[in-house]
Amino acid sequence: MPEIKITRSIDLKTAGPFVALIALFILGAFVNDAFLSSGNLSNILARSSFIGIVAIGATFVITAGGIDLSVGSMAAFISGCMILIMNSLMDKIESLPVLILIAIFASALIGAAAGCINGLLTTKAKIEAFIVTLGTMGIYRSLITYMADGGTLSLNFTVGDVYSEVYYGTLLGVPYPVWVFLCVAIIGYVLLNKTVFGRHCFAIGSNEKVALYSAIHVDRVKTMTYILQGICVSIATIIYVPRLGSASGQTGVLWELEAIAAVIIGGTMLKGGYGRIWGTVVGALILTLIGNILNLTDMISNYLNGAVQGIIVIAAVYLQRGAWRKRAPT
Amino acid sequence: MPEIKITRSIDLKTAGPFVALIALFILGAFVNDAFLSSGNLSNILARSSFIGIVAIGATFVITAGGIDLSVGSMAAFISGCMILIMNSLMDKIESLPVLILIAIFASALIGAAAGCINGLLTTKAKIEAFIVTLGTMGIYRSLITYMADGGTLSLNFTVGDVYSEVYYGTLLGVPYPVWVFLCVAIIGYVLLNKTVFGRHCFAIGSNEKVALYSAIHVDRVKTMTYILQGICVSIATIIYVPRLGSASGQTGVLWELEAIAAVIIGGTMLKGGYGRIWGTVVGALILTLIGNILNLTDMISNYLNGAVQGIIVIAAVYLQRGAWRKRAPT
Amino acid sequence: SAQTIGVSIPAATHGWAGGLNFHAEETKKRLEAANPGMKIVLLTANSASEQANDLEDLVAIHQIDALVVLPFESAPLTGPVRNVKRRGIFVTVVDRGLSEEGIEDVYVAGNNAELGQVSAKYIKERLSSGGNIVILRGIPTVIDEQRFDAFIEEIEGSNVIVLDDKHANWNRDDGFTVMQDFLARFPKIDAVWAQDDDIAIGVIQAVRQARRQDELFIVGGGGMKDIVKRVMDGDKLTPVDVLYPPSMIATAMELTALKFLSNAPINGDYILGSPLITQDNAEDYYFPESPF
Amino acid sequence: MPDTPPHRTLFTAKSLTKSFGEVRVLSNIDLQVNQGEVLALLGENGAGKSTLVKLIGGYETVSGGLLHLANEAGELRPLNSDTWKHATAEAQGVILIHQELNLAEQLNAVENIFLGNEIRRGPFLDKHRMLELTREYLSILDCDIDPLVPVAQLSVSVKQMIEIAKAYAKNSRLLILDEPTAVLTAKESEALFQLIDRLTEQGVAIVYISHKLDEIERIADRVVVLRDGELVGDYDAKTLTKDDMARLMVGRELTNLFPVATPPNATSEVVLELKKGAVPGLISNASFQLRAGEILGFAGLVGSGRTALMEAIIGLHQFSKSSELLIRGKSVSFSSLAAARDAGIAYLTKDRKGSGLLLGMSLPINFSLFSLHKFSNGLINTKKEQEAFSEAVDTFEIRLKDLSISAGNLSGGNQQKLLLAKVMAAEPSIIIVDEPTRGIDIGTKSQIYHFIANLAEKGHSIIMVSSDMMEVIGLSHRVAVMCRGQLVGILEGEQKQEHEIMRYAAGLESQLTQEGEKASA
Ligand SMILES: Nc1ncnc2c1ncn2[C@@H]1O[C@H](COP(=O)(O)OP(=O)(O)OP(=O)(O)O)[C@@H](O)[C@H]1O
Ligand SMILES: Nc1ncnc2c1ncn2[C@@H]1O[C@H](COP(=O)(O)OP(=O)(O)OP(=O)(O)O)[C@@H](O)[C@H]1O
Ligand SMILES: [Mg+2]
Ligand SMILES: [Mg+2]
Repeated sequence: MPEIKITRSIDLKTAGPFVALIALFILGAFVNDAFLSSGNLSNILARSSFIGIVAIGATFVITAGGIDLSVGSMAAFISGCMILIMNSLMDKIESLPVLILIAIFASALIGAAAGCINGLLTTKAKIEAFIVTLGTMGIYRSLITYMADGGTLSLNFTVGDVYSEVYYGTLLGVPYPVWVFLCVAIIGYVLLNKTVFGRHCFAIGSNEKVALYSAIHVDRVKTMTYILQGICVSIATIIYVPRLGSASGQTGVLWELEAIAAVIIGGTMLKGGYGRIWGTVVGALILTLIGNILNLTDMISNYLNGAVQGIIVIAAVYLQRGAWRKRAPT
Repeated sequence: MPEIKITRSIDLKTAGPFVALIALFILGAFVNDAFLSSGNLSNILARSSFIGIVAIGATFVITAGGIDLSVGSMAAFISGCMILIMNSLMDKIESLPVLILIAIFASALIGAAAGCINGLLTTKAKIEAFIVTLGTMGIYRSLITYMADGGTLSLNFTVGDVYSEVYYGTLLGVPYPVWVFLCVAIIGYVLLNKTVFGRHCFAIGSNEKVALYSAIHVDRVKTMTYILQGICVSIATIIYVPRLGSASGQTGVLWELEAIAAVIIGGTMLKGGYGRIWGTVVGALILTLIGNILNLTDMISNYLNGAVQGIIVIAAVYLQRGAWRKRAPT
Repeated sequence: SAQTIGVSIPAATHGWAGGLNFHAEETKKRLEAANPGMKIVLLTANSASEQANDLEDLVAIHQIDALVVLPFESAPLTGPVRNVKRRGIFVTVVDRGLSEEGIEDVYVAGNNAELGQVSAKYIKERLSSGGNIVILRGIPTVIDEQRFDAFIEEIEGSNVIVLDDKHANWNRDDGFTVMQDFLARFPKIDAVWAQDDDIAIGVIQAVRQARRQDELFIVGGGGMKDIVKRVMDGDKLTPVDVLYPPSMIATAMELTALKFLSNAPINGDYILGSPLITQDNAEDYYFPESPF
Repeated sequence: MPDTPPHRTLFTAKSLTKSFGEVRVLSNIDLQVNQGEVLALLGENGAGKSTLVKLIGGYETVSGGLLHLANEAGELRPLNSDTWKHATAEAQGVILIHQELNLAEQLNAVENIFLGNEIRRGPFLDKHRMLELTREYLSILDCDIDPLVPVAQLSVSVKQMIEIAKAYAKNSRLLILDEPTAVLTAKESEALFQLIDRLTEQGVAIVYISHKLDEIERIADRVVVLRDGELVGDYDAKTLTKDDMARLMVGRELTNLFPVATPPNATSEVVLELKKGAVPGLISNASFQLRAGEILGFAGLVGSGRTALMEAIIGLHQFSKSSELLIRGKSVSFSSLAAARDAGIAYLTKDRKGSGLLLGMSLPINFSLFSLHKFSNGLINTKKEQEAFSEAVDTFEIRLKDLSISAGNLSGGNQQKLLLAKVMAAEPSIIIVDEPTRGIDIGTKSQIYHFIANLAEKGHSIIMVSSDMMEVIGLSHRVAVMCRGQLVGILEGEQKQEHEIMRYAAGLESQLTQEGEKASA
């Protein structure tokens, strides 16, 4: 039965990043006892949720053959907007939860709009996604710096106190950001693997012309992936802002590279046509784990952290591609 | 006559970035009289030579369907190595020019070796170029930080004085870096457009399987492009070190994005199969010009520099792709 | 006659640099308003080589008469600043001294070593009977090194044990992450040296999350208004701060302007101290309208 | 080489086998190829022809068996099957033209023809010489194109001619052509045959694969038949008729290839009408009507604009303002293929590799891609998708041993069938098929003709663009002929004959002239 065979081969392909993840876990436990403490594990999960959520959006963009370098500065920009909105509505709206909900709603809108701009410039103006998003990356980064007057935008203390629950609160002992991450991952998985839209992303990433001749609205679907990416960035921002209650020109720097790395470590093909949400989740965890383990030991000179990170990322992808290659040579 | 046709169609395609360049020139002259002074023009040319030379290497990599994100930190690493070599040989070698030549030679070797590593990891270990070079980017960045002990490596003053001639000296009134840039561009042009190697780069970027079926040593050619990139980085470094006489963890940050942007603005296709050296040269000039023009006036808040840059880059590529599209629909 | 002063500083890529940009901008407005003949050109750079470009442009295009420069990094900008000086332009260097002496006419600076030293002294005194501390460092640069080395030198020989140090890159998020991991790793921490107030903000949140705010205190650095406010309010978690004022750029610009406005000889070093900000004197260092 | 004896053995294979994983595709093949002869390989889709020639050409590794190749002196020498790679093969004069195009799309004809074999002057490319030679090769092939435009802009048939020129540019002793004429028109095929004649005269051996039996009859000296991975016969071509060949391949007698489809009566509804169709630069004048239950053939030389016209109808090109497209009497203009599909129109592309199938993807995914909405109510119903796919495998006789392979690993003919199944899955009422039987074996062809005729009987309307004259005449009720972007005539009844169609296609005759078209031109 072909169905069975397909599933089995996907399992094999997924093995790579999982192996890397488990290896890192063992390493972590070995390096420091505190690694396996519930506090540390919950920190890791909560931390990886930002990059993870952004990377889930990136999985769509990359699967459909695009790339988005603007996510980091988009996150900073949206954070700034949310803070400005909340601070300025403070006097006008009594109920803080309502105020926060308005900001969240605005955040989603801005994210979707920003994604839409990237998408339209890519599909309608036919400019390479790399250049479009490199450009908007500079633009959003500038805007947040301008909005913050070069400094930091801080959330009003009273709102911040209420809102911080969203990052620090827990449900069944698990931090809210982790729940959000899980929900986004599940929705992302269903969307990518179980719906027409997801199938179309695969098709476009693997051959745009075939997709066009298969009656797929190529431009529309591609734009949608950027919009989804924008919304994911906005969701990441919604749980990021309550953490420190501030935004500055430094916020989200290099998130784009981390997100793309998570996606590729997870087994998605950078050239498009093959994407994997759970792989991306694992990829985000791997990246966070590396940082965490490096912080738990002083065996390695601080200056060499980046080198260790680089080596592990390359090794993880090597593992993952090794498994992939044996099954399906291309 | 078809021969004529080639020229004409290339002219049309090349027009895009040239138009953008000329527009920027007019803008510059309009904003400030001093813009057209020979001093300023020679500054612009000398400056753009770093990114320009790196971008010429990147043109090969990208034409052959690859990408190299490690160039910025590779530049920092090579600078560091050069400085260490020169400082440590100071006592042993009398003649400063000989000393400098040794460092230059070492620089080329290290560049080639670093490129070779990127190339082999990409072709032999079959890891995506994006991940390989993201990894080595972290590795070189760490290594230079480590070598400099978190601080700055400074070139010995005596050597620096002699060596600085390489950046600040002129020949026929034109700074040496500009001559070097010109030479690298001409060699690059010949290599890409007039030799078998260049032809194979195009073929591999256009369709790797076809190249393989045409008995092209795909892996070897691809590795060669990374080695060329490494050598270009080393050349850029050789004229960079005398300018600032030091290297640190901050050296060459974001050069990779600038180099790739220059390449794409110049009309090379990011997905491979079509590359243009002169376009890249113009692209590098455009990027430098934007920075220069922003410095001509303080009408625009400094915080918004990045936004203006982003907009101009997008617009330049739009211009360039517009011209391209009319000629060759794909 | 009209005078042009060029000001070249790093772009606002972290809190302290943001404050720097703010003060530079304010001073530019103020000086230009007060002196109609004076033009101030303010350029910001994202890297050392961009700053070298900016210096060239100030000379070639704006034909400046004086330069105020806060070098992105000391060593790489020594040559370019020297080139400016060779044209007979009056040079004021701020904060980061060049690696070659005698180039600048005026040197206005904070004292990074003193910042480390003052911080160490305070911690040493508070923990005179011994204690464990962790250090969150900045971006690996000379400044970070100077602060760190001075701190370690001062703390050595005391009862204070430095558990570990990590780079938090003068960044809130990294401060938060690194501190979370320190808290997970070390069950007993008595004090944190955060070196910079942006890092301190992240540390505060991590400590609060771990509910360990009663067992330790944090020493930041810089004089960010949020932290100064906490000190002023008597927050136990941040009992003190160590000043490293971004407003030094204003001092430098004013001194440079004075060179053209008065006949008084202007030259020499102006080293600003790094005093300890405590609840008693915090009010003097609190500027609510500043972005830093 | 006049003194070469005519039948010296050039190449032999002994008990050659090939398996992909556990699936055996070829077993125990014994084959001999002689100098100067044309050996035709026949077999149904998926019989293993392409796989066999890939083994010979060094593009796949042999699973078992022995290969021998004559050296310059004519002595047969065994080949080491581990090191027999295409580069070595080519160096020894064994050249394969693949069934699928292998050109670098951004490069031009010159660059493609000399790819991997560039001529140098010193360290530099001798562009001038290569251009000259390209011109020469193309003129031998009677192919009149600008050799300096990127091949992406050329039509499939021209690309195939470039492939042939590329092979010709290499010095071959054994030239293998895997369905070269599938995408060629009669005129281009003829140029190819003349080239083959020239080569065989020089002693070059040709292995030739085709499903067009009249071609085999025309050029083959010997015929070898494969069935299901086994060699079932080796014949002297002179002793075989086309019917014999068909019977040997399919293993049963083939009667009426073309079914008789009842023509629609004059009162049946006009489902599609194009008035003064024009697309700037591609189509200048095309008007026709299509009735329910009708099969309308489209004939014309390559580049006459048939594909462009069909693509314009489904919304891929924009008609100019003066044109009008009516579907069931209602004026429409499709903004996308999806809109056309939803109006019941489906188009089968002639470029199955470039715009038809996702070669790296699984078969069910390819099958359902065009009509995915039918298998989804929010979420994709994979069970339903799988069932429909299994059904289509039967309907279109997609012959497979392993359902989990990706579309790119199907045999060429089976890819074409999958593509047909993909388009039909949308259940369109107006079906535009462009070269529908390209690469399909004669047995299945008949099946597909019956399928199309059946659809017409049920009231569907079919437009069939084809360069296969027999097919157009045999199946269509009426034949529209295009020439240089114009629809120059619609032929029916007595007029529906090959030479008449050719006269129109060549521009010697036109129904437009009677309507004063000349005056306006
Ligand atoms: N790489 C591969 N992996 C798995 N199966 C393959 C692969 N290549 C070919 N096959 C299978 O081998 C069989 C023979 O294919 P082949 O392409 O040789 O057929 P063919 O005789 O050329 O048919 P056609 O007339 O349709 O071109 C088919 O069942 C095909 O699916
Ligand atoms: N100059 C051109 N610009 C844009 N599209 C073109 C151009 N030339 C051909 N095409 C498109 O290329 C595709 C294939 O071209 P091809 O020449 O095979 O088809 P055609 O001109 O319609 O002739 P045929 O009658 O053989 O189908 C068609 O979609 C056609 O519209
Ligand atoms: Mg600047
Ligand atoms: Mg075949």
